[in-house]
Amino acid sequence: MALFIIKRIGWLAFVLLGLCVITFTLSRVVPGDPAAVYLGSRAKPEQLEAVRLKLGLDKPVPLQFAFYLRDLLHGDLGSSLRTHRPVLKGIRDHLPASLELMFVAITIAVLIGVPLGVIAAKRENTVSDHLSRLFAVACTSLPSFWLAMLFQIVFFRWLGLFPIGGRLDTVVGLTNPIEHLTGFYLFDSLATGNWTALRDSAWHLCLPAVTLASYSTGLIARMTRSTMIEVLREDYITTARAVGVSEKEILFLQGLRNALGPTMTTAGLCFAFMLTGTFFIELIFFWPGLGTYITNAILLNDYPVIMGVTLLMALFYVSVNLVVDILIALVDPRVRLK
Amino acid sequence: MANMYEPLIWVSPPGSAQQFEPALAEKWEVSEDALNWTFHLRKGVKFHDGGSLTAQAVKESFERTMNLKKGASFILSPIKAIHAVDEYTVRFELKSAAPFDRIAASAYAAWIISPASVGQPGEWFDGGQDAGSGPYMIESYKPDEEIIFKKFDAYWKGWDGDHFDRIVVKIVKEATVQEQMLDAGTADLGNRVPIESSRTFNEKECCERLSGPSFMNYAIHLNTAIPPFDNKALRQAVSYAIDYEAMLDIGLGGLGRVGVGPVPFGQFGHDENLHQYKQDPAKAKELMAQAGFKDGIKEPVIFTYAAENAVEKAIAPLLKENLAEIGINVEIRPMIWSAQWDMVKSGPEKAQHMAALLWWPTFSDPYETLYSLWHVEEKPAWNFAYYKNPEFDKLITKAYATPEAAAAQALYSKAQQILVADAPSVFLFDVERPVYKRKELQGIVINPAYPRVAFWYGMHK
Amino acid sequence: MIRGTIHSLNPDKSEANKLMPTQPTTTPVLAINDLRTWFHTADGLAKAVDGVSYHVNSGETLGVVGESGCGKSVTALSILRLIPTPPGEIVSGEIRLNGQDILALPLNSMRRIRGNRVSMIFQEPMTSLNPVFTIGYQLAKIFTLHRGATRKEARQQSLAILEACEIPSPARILKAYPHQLSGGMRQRVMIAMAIGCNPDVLLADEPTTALDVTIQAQILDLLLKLQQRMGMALVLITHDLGVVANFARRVVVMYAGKKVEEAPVDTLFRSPGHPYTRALLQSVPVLGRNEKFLKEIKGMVPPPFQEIKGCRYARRCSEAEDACRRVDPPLKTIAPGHLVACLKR
Amino acid sequence: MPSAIGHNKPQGRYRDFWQAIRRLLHNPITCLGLAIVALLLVAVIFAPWVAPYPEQGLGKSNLKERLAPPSSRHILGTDNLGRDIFSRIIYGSRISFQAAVMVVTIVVAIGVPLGLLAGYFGGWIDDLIMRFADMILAFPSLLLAIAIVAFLGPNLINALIAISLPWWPWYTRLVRSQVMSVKEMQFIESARAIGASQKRIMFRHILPNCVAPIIVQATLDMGYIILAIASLGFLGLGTQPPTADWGVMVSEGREYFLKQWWISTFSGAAIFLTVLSFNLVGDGVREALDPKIRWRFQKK
Repeated sequence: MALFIIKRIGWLAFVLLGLCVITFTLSRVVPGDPAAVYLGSRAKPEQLEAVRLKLGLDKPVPLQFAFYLRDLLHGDLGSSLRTHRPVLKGIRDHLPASLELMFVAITIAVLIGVPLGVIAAKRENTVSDHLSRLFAVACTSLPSFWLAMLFQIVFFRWLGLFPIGGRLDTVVGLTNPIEHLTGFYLFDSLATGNWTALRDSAWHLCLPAVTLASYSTGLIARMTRSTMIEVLREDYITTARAVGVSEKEILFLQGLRNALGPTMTTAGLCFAFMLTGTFFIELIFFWPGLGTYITNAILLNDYPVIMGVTLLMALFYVSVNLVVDILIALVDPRVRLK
Repeated sequence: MANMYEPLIWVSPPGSAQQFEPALAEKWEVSEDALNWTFHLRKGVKFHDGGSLTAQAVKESFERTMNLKKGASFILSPIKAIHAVDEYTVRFELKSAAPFDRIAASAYAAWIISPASVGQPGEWFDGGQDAGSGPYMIESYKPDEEIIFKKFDAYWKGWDGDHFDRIVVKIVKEATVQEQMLDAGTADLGNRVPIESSRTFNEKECCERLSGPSFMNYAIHLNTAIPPFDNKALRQAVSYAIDYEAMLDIGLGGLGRVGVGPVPFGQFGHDENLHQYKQDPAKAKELMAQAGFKDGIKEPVIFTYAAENAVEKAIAPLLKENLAEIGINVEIRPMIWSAQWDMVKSGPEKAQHMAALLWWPTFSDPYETLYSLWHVEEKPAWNFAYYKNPEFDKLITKAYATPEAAAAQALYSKAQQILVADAPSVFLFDVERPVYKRKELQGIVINPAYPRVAFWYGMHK
Repeated sequence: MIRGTIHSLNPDKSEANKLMPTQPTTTPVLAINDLRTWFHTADGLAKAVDGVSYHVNSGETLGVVGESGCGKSVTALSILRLIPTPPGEIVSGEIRLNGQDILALPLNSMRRIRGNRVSMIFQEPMTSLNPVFTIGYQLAKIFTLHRGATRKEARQQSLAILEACEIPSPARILKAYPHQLSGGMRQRVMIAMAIGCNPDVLLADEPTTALDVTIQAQILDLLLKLQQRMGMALVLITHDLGVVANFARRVVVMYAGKKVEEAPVDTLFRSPGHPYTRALLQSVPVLGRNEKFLKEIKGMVPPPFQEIKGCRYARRCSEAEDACRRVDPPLKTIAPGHLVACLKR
Repeated sequence: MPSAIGHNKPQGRYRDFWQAIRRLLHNPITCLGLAIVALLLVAVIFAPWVAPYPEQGLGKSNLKERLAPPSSRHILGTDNLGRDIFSRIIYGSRISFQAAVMVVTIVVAIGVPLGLLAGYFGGWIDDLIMRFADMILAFPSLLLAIAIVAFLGPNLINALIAISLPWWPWYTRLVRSQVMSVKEMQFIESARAIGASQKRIMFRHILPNCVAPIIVQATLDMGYIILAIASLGFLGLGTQPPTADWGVMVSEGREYFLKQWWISTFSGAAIFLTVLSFNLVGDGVREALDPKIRWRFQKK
């Protein structure tokens, strides 16, 4: 097990290094002068020259890359060209908003997707299976940017039930400011007993979280269904039935526990992918998370930010993978012993 | 920025008796040769960090900006030396004659900062710190989300009367969302609503639109250094092919006016009598034939615009269509701004054939606009058209050194006539910069010299 | 194909038989009457069980034999109503447990019967236990379900039943996961689960097929011992005639979803009535008999969704006549307790 | 990364092709998907006849009828430049389909040969190719695509390349595992025994066995590719105006969507329906042919 983890972490480092090389190369061959981004739109050639010198852009690219790696190992991701703030600080500012959204979304996805998949598996090839299949495939087929806009039209414009976007109402933010503990509004307001803000931030979370959850819901439902169908054909399920275990327990405890491996892998990967999935959703619901951060950076070719966030996303993705594999090993005693 | 910092003087909004009005300087005078400008400072002004306004502070603050060599600090380049004459008097000595009052009123590089903070590196200010003397200071800053400002208690104008204690600036890029927030009353002031809503904005019960000229204008620059646009007749044909009214309508919702020459309406140097191109396909085709392109241009002409600019994005298809009518095949290529700029600067051969550009002056003198965009340059930074005309260059340089307004105007007009005839650029439209507000919000002053600024101090409900 | 070894075809010599209760009750504890279980598959209707009847008395062992696919397992699953629906469906018939038709029971009551009054042991001990739960959890389940036991009581009872099934160090086993046990041990656990609640009927579906020969005998001995002690009825489903000869009292032979012959075990081995039974017997190697006489049944069991006119065995039968291919032969009693479905009898 | 998803176990049982088709058609939802795909194909092929205003579908403006709501004249309304949305959606389908087919072609062209090499030769070639493939799969594909487009410049061809580059490893994996299982089979052994050349074994014997899973995978992918193209278009990184592209249309409508809702809503619905129908068919094909090919990630 330890060897397995060490091997995976080594692999992770390798992937990150590869990612560094690719993004760095891309950022350097992409047209657009970093110095111009740094100075804003009205810069004189001599100023540009000065900034190039300052940022080390005059050095050969491999050397620049070496410098970048050196700083990276010291935990320094550089500074944004646009705001001149350290990228690490920018990530710290933006990450909690994205993570909060992702946590809520993956919870929704699991809570809807898993039962849907289980029920569809139980009623294989019946009308309810077909309908749940239609629903699940539809969930995976929805363009998130379109769904987000539809939600805004229906729930904000027509029904007036939910806010159009943002994390917190301006007035609530002024009258009941949330104390900054973790940056997760739900958690912070709960911990400080700020019920108004808790309600308001939960309310603001609904539409973006459901939008973000849609793809994962469908995927988890499909995965759960196909795994459950296999599991339900297993002999031990017949055994359980033969000794009189109730159908509910067979489905949701004995069966699901066996189907949990693939389902958890799916959910974990969904979670990892959500970090890039938030991209459109944050854009449309003006959610001040990592997606917004990198969108702004991409628009300006703010390469330290792009690189920093991309690295973080890959790191996140690969480590979630790792965690999922470890978790599966914990849940399934068969894997554990191998 | 303009609410946290103040310059020595402000440019007055249009319609004022004076061209400038005092800010940190109570009064100022200029020497005969326009080389020495003396400013008498206001007494008892405090900075947010507790420092006081002195001549030394002004000197240091200008010197800091000049040394920083960042952003728009180049507009200070005419300064030869700054002298702190006494505690409340400061004199600027210039290398050459220049309208320094306009420079000192610039919204970009003429802010006065506290001496205590002058030594701080530029990054210090990026972290949400400030050291200005303006009425508001930052209370909290959430990147990409909101900035909360609170009033600066020791502001020199005092807080008698109706003012806001706190101002929340929500960072909302979406025009639709801004409109919704205004409708719902969760915002009092916005700077962008969808073009279609903007047209009918004043029909709303809750809200209204204020607008005025902004000194911003759009133009499409043609690369005059390489074929096909090295041909003057062809360039004129392009200028005749464009449906200006439709573009203004689609791009700005009609909020603006079709451009007359390069200098926007309302700015010093604007000449209403310049020749104005209008859409005239017959004439355009005639000119095409004259230019030797009887059968049109099949080889696609590359047109770039800044992908993040909604106006340029909206008019791009129209441009393609207009030019297709006279037989020019356009390939539209949106690029992020810095990439587009890079392409322009990559040399005439590699540069695009046409590029859209939104321009605004950093200080309100036409020289900057005309010099930056069309003065010959060894390595072009802003001369998108690769325009080269010594006569034009001579005229604007002369005009800049002419302190007397009428004489300068005449020279600028002459230069612009040359430019319009040569047609290196298509002057699309001047932007009217609207602000959108709740009706109950009062006291908004729109000043075209500061196109992106709302002055909060005067506002109240 | 039928494989296996019969130690001796003479049932009288069987030690196990002597152990059987001398006076089994004559009222059937389980009676199946004209059961039809059909499957609606994408390939057509499969009549897996088509009009099967048999019964088993309390304390008695009934052997059900036939090639794989003949419907014996489906019959057993039908008894517990474990046929996956859809595609399967019990079309008609009745299953009487102590006289009560359990096909008519609501599912809830049925659940109370499963594992309690009727329980079942499966062929594959390797896959019949849930891999992600401990033996203790799965075993205790039957006591909490049917005896209303608390967790503690259930544990006590589990230990007791494991001991009864001759499982060494039962406390350790309770904590183990299925994959940590050997096949024989797992089958013992399965047996423990099946008899834990003292069922009236135990359906053993090929309980030893997947096991080593030495373990097979142990498991079967254990089954019989337990049956004797608890006095339950045992339905021993197998394709191994040797096992039947040694352990069963009566035998039902099934072919393609139908019962073709039923007889007391000695009668069947001495004078089989159906050509299929005869073929079966000839295909079994017997110790001491010359192997070259071993015969193989030609052809294959017809696919279940194929509609057949006449006797289903006719196309493989060496004695078949035209009539066999036209008329479906009814069951005839040719001797007391000996029924055969063959036109030629 | 190695994980349960994306490992496609080869089955090698496609003998009963017609039976599979029957099972496919047995599912009403799959039939629904097939029906929509068929309709779309009609739109693609007969666009000039189906669209009421073909010239507007191609991009000509119609400034007199700007932002008109759905009516009998323009059943789905008109956009900012007065163009008929229905016509533009029809023409947009051409772009989407062409693009999807091209991406599949590129992806197969890169992924399949690499998979063949890796699976057939094994050893360090296999290691090299598969490590590289794994590494690419570990990147957030959308980001990679965006970076690539930003580098190459935004137009349709570059967008297609950008979508294909992070995509091919899926096919490499698929083909590799298929090859690994086929390689050991009897007939390959005998082909080798009678002295067939490596090339011949690879192309005449192994490749045909990979065709079915590739087709299944490609059907499953069509929907995602269309979605990815639309997403890039939405960000302004794909097709450039005035060409009709669904993603671009949604983003153009965003300026107006709370009031002139029809622009974004209908063009988005076109994306959704297309992706949905392909995914339904793909899901059905997967179920019918090879239940082991699982749903996997392709993030928009």
